[in-house]
Amino acid sequence: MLKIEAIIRPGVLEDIKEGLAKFGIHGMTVSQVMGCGLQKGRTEVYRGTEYSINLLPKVKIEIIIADKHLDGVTDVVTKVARTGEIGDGKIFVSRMEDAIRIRTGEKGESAL
Amino acid sequence: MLKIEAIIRPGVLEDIKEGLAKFGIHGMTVSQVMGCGLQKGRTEVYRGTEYSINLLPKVKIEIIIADKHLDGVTDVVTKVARTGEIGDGKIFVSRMEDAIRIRTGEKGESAL
Amino acid sequence: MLKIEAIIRPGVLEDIKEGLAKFGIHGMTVSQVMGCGLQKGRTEVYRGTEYSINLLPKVKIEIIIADKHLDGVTDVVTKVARTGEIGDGKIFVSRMEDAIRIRTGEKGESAL
Amino acid sequence: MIKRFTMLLLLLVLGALFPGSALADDGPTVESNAVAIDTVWVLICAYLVFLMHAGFSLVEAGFTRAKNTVNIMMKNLLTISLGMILFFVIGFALAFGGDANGFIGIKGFALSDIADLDFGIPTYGFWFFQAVFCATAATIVSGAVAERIKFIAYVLFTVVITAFIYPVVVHWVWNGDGWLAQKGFIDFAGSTVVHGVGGWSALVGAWLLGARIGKYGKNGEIRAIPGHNIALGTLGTLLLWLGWFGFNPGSTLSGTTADIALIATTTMLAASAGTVGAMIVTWMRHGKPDLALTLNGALGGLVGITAGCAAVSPIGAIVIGLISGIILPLSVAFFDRVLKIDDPVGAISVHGVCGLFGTLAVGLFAVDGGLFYGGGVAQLAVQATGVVAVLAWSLVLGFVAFKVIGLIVGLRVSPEEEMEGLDIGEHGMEAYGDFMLRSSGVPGLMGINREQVTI
Amino acid sequence: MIKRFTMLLLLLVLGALFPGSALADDGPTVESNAVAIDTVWVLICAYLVFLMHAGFSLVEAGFTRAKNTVNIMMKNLLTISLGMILFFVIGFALAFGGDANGFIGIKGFALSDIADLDFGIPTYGFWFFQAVFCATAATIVSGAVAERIKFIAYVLFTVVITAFIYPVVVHWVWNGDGWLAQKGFIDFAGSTVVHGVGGWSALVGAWLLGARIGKYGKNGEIRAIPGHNIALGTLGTLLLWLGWFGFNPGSTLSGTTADIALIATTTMLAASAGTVGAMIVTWMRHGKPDLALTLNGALGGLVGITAGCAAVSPIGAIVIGLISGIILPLSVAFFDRVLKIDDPVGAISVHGVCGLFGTLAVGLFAVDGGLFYGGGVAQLAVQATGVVAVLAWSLVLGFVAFKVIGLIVGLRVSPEEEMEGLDIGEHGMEAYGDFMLRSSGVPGLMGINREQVTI
Amino acid sequence: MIKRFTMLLLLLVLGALFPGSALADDGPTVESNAVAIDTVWVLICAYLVFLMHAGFSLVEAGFTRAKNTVNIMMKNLLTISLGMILFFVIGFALAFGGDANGFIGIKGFALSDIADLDFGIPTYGFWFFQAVFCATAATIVSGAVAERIKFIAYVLFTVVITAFIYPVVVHWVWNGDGWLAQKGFIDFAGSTVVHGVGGWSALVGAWLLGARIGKYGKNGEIRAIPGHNIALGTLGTLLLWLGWFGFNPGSTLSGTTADIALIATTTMLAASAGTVGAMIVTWMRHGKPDLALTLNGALGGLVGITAGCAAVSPIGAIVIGLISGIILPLSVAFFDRVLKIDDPVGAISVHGVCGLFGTLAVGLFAVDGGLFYGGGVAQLAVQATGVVAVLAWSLVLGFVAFKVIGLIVGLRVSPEEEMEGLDIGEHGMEAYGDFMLRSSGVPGLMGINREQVTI
Ligand SMILES: Nc1ncnc2c1ncn2[C@@H]1O[C@H](COP(=O)(O)OP(=O)(O)O)[C@@H](O)[C@H]1O
Ligand SMILES: Nc1ncnc2c1ncn2[C@@H]1O[C@H](COP(=O)(O)OP(=O)(O)O)[C@@H](O)[C@H]1O
Ligand SMILES: Nc1ncnc2c1ncn2[C@@H]1O[C@H](COP(=O)(O)OP(=O)(O)O)[C@@H](O)[C@H]1O
Repeated sequence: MLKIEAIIRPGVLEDIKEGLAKFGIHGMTVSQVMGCGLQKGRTEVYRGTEYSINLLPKVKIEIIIADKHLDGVTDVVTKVARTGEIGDGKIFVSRMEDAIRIRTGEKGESAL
Repeated sequence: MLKIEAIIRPGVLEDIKEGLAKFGIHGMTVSQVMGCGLQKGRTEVYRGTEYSINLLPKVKIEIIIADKHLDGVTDVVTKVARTGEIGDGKIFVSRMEDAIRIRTGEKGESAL
Repeated sequence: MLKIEAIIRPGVLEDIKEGLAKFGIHGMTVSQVMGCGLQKGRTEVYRGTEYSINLLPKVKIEIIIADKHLDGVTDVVTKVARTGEIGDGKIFVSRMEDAIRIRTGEKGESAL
Repeated sequence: MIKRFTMLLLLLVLGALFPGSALADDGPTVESNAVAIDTVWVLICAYLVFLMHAGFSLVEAGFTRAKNTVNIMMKNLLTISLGMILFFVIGFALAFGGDANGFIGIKGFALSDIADLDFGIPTYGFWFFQAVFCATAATIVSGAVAERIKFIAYVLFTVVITAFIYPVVVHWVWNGDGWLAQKGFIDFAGSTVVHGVGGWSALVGAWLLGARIGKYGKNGEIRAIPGHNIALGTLGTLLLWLGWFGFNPGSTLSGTTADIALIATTTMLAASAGTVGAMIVTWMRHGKPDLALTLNGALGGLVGITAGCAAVSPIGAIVIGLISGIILPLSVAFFDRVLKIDDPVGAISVHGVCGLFGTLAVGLFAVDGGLFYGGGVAQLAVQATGVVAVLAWSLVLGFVAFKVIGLIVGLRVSPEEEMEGLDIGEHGMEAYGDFMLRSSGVPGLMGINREQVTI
Repeated sequence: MIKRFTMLLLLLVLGALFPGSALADDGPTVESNAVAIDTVWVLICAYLVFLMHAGFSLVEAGFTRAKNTVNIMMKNLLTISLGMILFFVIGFALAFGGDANGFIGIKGFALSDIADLDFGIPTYGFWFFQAVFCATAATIVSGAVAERIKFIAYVLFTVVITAFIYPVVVHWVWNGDGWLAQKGFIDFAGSTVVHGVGGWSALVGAWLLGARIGKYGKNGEIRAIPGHNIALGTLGTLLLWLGWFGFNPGSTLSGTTADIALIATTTMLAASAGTVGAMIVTWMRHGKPDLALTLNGALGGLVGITAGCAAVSPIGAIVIGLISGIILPLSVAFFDRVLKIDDPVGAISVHGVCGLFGTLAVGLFAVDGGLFYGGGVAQLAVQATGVVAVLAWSLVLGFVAFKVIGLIVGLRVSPEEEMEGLDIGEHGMEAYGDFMLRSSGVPGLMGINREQVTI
Repeated sequence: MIKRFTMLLLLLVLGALFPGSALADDGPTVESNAVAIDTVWVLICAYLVFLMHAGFSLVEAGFTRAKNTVNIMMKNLLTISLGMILFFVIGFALAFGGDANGFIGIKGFALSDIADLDFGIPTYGFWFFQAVFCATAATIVSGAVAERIKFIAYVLFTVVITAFIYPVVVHWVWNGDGWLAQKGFIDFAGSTVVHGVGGWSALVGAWLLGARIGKYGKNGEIRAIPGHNIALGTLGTLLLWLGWFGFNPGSTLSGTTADIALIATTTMLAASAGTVGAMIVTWMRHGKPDLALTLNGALGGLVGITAGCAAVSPIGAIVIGLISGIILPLSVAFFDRVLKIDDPVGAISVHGVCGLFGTLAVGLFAVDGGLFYGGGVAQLAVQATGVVAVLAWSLVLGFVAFKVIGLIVGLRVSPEEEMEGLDIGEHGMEAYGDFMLRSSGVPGLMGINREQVTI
């Protein structure tokens, strides 16, 4: 079982959801994060004082999947989220030991 | 050392905290996320246009625990968070390599 | 490849970013979380009813790094975030299987 | 209620009740100027009372949760709209259209057939002022039943209160032939007529509906459900305060009396003293001055002075305001902790309790006839009669109305809807689409980070 | 420094357009009192109209996204400021400074050289009232072009509309010599003069700019872009409603006429009926009463009654308001779905469409001359002429102005800027620095959690 | 201060200073109508000034951080309440109760014993107007000391300024016997009396308190601490602007003078020009028009015209407003960067600096006596005297008051409290319970995503 964490630009989420539905993947957890990387921030002014903002809003998607879906999922995310410009984001993959569906108590891949 | 990530409905947090206190577990980190899964979204209307919202607000709890607490913690969470209806949420378990208490520099399980 | 998750007090972020730049680490993802641990909450009053708040605002930083940076990064975070008082926060370390840079498709450490 | 009859002629030519366009050729006279001043004054005061609806909306929204904001705004908007139309079609007639046994008016439906009635100013001006008052009484209920009442049930209650419950009380007190007016009951601008009716109806509503989910713990412990926008709540209170300068001084129905200056002054001082009084009480009780109750204290002072604003001295006003401000937090605690009636914005205490106190206070502080000024207890007795009569009327009528409405459409939304918020449930939309909110309402906890403790 | 109204003469001594300091010893007269009442009334009404700008700002901001709030506030602020100065320097002269062929005024630039003109009240008072009206017409456009127009382009259009497009129409209708005035066209407070000009200019602007990114899907599906602060939007609507009590009754330019009470009453009833009408329509269409359109319905009722507020009966006002409220959501749907013109706040429907209906309605409901009162179709024909003339003028002039401005500075911000928000792009700042916002604007999705479905 | 003496009798029957209820049988007269018009006008203007407190509250709250909103609202509420009561008990007497050496009043405490004084309108009306002015002066300080002053310290300073510092200056200028009045000092509505006193007291307060944590970096770099709700800040500014139409035209204390129309006009034009001026400056400096400073510019224009609103021509008003608007951002930069005095909302620049300029400008632009109108430098010299005297008085008294208060209760909250926010620290509650906020205040960074850079 793997966890895919994708840090992407806000706004491409719907397309990713659609893309994953092909593999029968519907479950995901989304949160709002701020990120910095190679992408440059922006400058704002307040009452005559300029300042730069270097953490930019990003969306983080977490999807727990069976190992076999790894390539499919990363492909979808990569394709949808890529604009080719700095700030497109990253995908991180890590291993999960177990999953439990609270409603039923099911464990393992059948809980996904 | 394990990380328990539980994605649950908002509002059962306090009971979980109480339940975990039995095991002497007090530390946890909570964040607000949006989730989708089997649960259906809802429909809203704005100025005559209907649209559906399919990411619903959830609460994510992260608890890093010693291995031995695994069953206890998942039991508590499952029991408290279960309503039996779709949308109850999931528990994910993964392995952590280390923990450090910033205040003291303690490492490993004693840092929890 | 490792993931460093640091749960710290709000407000020390800038210093951590500066500290990490020394190792050439610029990428990180930040989110706002609520935490409880040993730190006590505070009491508020609303319309004559007092109540205690025991989840306090924290900042969570996630940094994916090559293994070799582990000590350097945890040192920086520990040094900058430590006040010596309860509530300083924790650092958790876990293993990542892979990273992908969406923009280029690069994989592994070169994607960080 | 003061009415002056200075006009010699009433010309009902499409609203031209005094030398206006129709008579422009004749030029103005001293008398027509006086009526014009009165009309201008009453209209402007009515505008200020209208603004109170913005104030109510903001106070109610600010002191409840973000997930119910749309619903609260919709309720307030409906209260005004429906209230105006109903008061035009029915309410005004019951209140001011002649008299049957001192109990109720009998003509003037849709303002027809009242050419013989003279209100000192053009009838439309008089209607306008009374209409905005009517909607005020109705809107008081909205706050107390917030966050759980079905929208349709609220709408139906608004119909009943603006078309019947309130106009009848107005007839008793502000129509010269009303039985309380005949007794000499003094309620200049409506501590009892407006705020009593609203406050006691609110009490019935809040009681019948029951507390919001999570307000009281399994073991009866009292929990706080903090409001979501104290900035708007404060703005709302200041708008209400401003509106009161129309409410009280406008109730002279005349701008050509020096009373307007006195009344503005007593109103201002009572509000200020109420603010200070409530602040001191909360400061002493919790070690910190509490804004939510202090804002309520300002309103308490305003409600308290409303009955006697033209009858007491400025110093009397300060005392009345101060006592209202002190009573307020105690009353809130009483309803919240002893009776366990859940009133999210304190409407019952502000309008009902302070209105009751203010009405009685006229019997004590009236410069002319008050107990403290050597006037004996006669006035006080009359005041008590009025207070009790209106209280009984409002409780009984309110009870019957809410019960009947409950039978027809049901009073309360489902627990699921209440938890998700009435904005989605009743109106299908959110108030703050771009903002991240702390987790939406859940039993026992309004946020993910709250654990209430009884004190 | 004190000057009293004591004489029948108008002396132009630096603003003393009638009895000045030299005559103070003579004391007040009946005539000077009447002028004073008129002046006080007009000023206070003008203040209320000024407050409408706060209302517009809040409605526009509330019904658009958080990322464009600063820009909207800046636009509104500029509209007032620039509008005032331009109407002082140019606009007033074109509107009221004498006459050339019934089409345009020719003198009185910067209020100079008009000692011979008598407006019944001091010229400055008259100017003040007309100036706040002018800015109102301009600000209507702001809402329709929100979230995508370049700030500089908006500023330039404001210059054109306040200095030329609007004043010319005012001359036609409200200057006695204007060609529409001569025809007997009735638009008492500006359903067409103000709201028509604003609404149709808004239509041109919204159409030329095109829809906001994400408003319409690739396959033409219609998407909702919810506003970010319905609480402020509601407050704004209530402030507009209040302001209308200056807008309509103040247009008597006199406080010494009983018409002011009638007009306040018709205004109130039409707004109420508009609210109820729109609510019912949305309730029937979607199963739930919709706040956003109901608020628009209140405004629709107000715009609808503006032309005929002094000419119709209260019951006529209720009917006009109700119809306006019913038309409103249908018109919104028409522009949104059929024409696919993206009007974030419904300005075209509220001001253009309801203004058109309200102006025609005078021909139907005017107690004196309306078709339904046996007056035949003559008045209705005149009303139609006026409506068409102003519509054509506004569309053509608006089109030319926007096209020219587009050529000089460009009309629309870049897609990147639009997505990030105009607050950052145009002003370099955020409106809600301390709040966590749902993800900022992105094509096709305004939030991370929205998926619109056409119905 | 202008006083008119039209009444023959002063009947002190509970505030009935002119033919009111007591004399109703005699009917109105030309004179009683004139007094009634004046009274109505002054009261309504006073209501508008009262509304300015809502404006101040919103501006201050909007331009500071969410974590201090409750505290700011509480401060503003207290300023009004306490200010009213103190001005009733003490302040009014010092300002208007007779005279001792042109320096201070000596009777009329709690409005007793002043039956011999005639203010042209009922004394309560006059008191009411002056009282809301007094609270205005006090509330100016609140903004400059925001986000760090102890609540109790602020309360104590409010006592001192409303009971003593401000009333004395009023006596100098607006009581006919005051020494500055005697010299011919012109400050019609209080550029110096109100805004000067408030602004310079604010300067002392902000300077003694020191900057907010994080405002200046270790190496002296200047950092921005953005406000949290620019929508409310804008609304607040518009409410202040509206209130100014009571503030300036109401200072005639008479509605029977044509001056009210002139004054409304000069006030409007100056505000507009101030807005445009500030916008242009910020546009030129940063390449983008800045809303925060433009809003301040509107207020700067208003403060600037306040002294001369009745003495200058409309064109003069535009020039004064424009210069005020241009001065404003430069002054803000000067205090922020050169003096490093941290004034979160720009109160010192808006009220102190623009008030100073506006007062001097009377000596230049007064149509009657101004330097630019051939009047020589005499008036300018008198204006300078007044400005300097009030500046010195406010600085010295403010310094002593703050120092003494600091000794008794301490001026500043602890750094921990400041970082967590005064809402929790001083009042134990939050303003926005349902919203997710960006991380709460922390040294050097107001949010998790900010890194300020000096320019
Ligand atoms: N090493 C890292 N650890 C955690 N998050 C990272 C890391 N590198 C990048 N990110 C996240 O990915 C986002 C995009 O990174 P960026 O370098 O700007 O994009 P890219 O290199 O793909 O153009 C960042 O805003 C940040 O949230
Ligand atoms: N595969 C997954 N990966 C990540 N998060 C998931 C996954 N499946 C479910 N979730 C999270 O769990 C929540 C509950 O899932 P849902 O399927 O609706 O509940 P259940 O199946 O337990 O009734 C979702 O809203 C989502 O946040
Ligand atoms: N076992 C845990 N699992 C997850 N998060 C934890 C755990 N223990 C602590 N935390 C996080 O770390 C934060 C600081 O912990 P706390 O015990 O208050 O600090 P310390 O012990 O370092 O003084 C908490 O607020 C919480 O967010």
